[in-house]
Amino acid sequence: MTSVKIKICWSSIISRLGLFALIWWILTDGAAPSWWIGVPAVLLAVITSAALIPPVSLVWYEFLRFVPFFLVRSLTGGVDVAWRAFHPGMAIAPDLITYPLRLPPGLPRVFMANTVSLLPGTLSVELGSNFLQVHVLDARKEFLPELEKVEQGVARIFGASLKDSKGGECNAAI
Amino acid sequence: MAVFYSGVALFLLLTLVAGLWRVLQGPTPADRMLAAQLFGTTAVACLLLLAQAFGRPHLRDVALVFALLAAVTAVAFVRRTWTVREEDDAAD
Amino acid sequence: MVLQWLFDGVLVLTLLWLAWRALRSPDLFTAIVLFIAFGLVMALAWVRLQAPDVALAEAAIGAGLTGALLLAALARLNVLADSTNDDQTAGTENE
Amino acid sequence: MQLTDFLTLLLLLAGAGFFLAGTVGLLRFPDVYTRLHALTKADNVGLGLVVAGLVLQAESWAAMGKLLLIWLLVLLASASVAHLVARTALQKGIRPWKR
Repeated sequence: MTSVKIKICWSSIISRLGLFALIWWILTDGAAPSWWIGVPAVLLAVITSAALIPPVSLVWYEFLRFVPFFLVRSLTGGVDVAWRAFHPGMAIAPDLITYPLRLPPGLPRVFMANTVSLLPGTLSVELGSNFLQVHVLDARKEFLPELEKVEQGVARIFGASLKDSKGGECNAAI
Repeated sequence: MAVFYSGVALFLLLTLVAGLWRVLQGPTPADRMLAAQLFGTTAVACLLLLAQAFGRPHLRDVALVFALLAAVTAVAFVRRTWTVREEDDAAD
Repeated sequence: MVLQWLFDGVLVLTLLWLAWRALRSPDLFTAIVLFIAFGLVMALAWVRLQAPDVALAEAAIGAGLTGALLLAALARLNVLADSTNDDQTAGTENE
Repeated sequence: MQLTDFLTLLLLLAGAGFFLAGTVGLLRFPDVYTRLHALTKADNVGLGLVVAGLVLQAESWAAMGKLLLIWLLVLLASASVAHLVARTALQKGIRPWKR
């Protein structure tokens, strides 16, 4: 075999095992006989994902706290865009703004870009080396506080501080 | 309730048909592709409603496949058909 | 009952119209998008005909994979390379 | 009519409203970027409400999970696709529409 040193992060293996088993259970409607195929499939998926995706540290408590914020804001986003679509004069004043990112590169930034796309009035366009270009639906509104709030939330989820981009301790990883 | 589910499904189908106007109109390829993306989401909702209306839970698997493959088509479009080519940059 | 008839009627008319437009469209890209939409509506039709397995195949092959393959093939044809300039003017025409 | 049925009714109607808003936005908005806004937000909220309405009627925990899984998949797909399309559009030199 190759001499690449693979650091095994057991907490990530276990949480992935749980996640894939849960997905299998959902897909098969909890049919008991399906586990004859399910167990090998889940194991294969865990091995593949361990080879492809390095462990990511997640703070579950912060993630759970982020979910209601996300749900409420995306509902607001839907109402906002629906109102603008139905408005006879189309109350939009779109513009491109650039937001300086302080998150560490990699998954946190991708997570933030995707979240921003689903929040009211913002759509991430370009994810640069240290900035996020955002298309806003109404430039007359103030967007920076909202973006900062999202960034802080994402940083807390991934257990990263916004100042230095060092994180990735393997304690509660997935 | 089944009648109500079918009614909402019919309504969603009608919004899908209305969206076809954007496919024909364009103007850029991205606009046409976006309309197709919208159809994917609408079809997923439609299928879930039909599954409930007919009392056939297995129809949800069809919706699941839709949800998985909606992204494949759109990514194929962006990465293959609509990518920025070097010769285009030279021509600009 | 009336609802089901309406639903089926809309499905059939949409399918026929989509098939006709996909065949007649002068722009290949539009034809492909119409084909993808045709696959989606066809899958809904199979569901209405109580054939979920065929709907599954139609969703996976018709709307998903064939659409992606056709798009890749169109890129090879390089048809879009000529029309990219039209795209840009079309994009700014809206202003 | 039970309370859950009533809630389902409300959620499905609201969801259908958002789907209509998404289509209206797709038809009325002036350029690719603004249409992407309509697509990613209105539609996902619409599907979310429809899923929420059906979750109340789900016959088992697994069915509930499957509905939520479908919603999450669509959410992820449309957010990534919106980002990809917007980025490519900007690189192709399509200027955002300005008032």
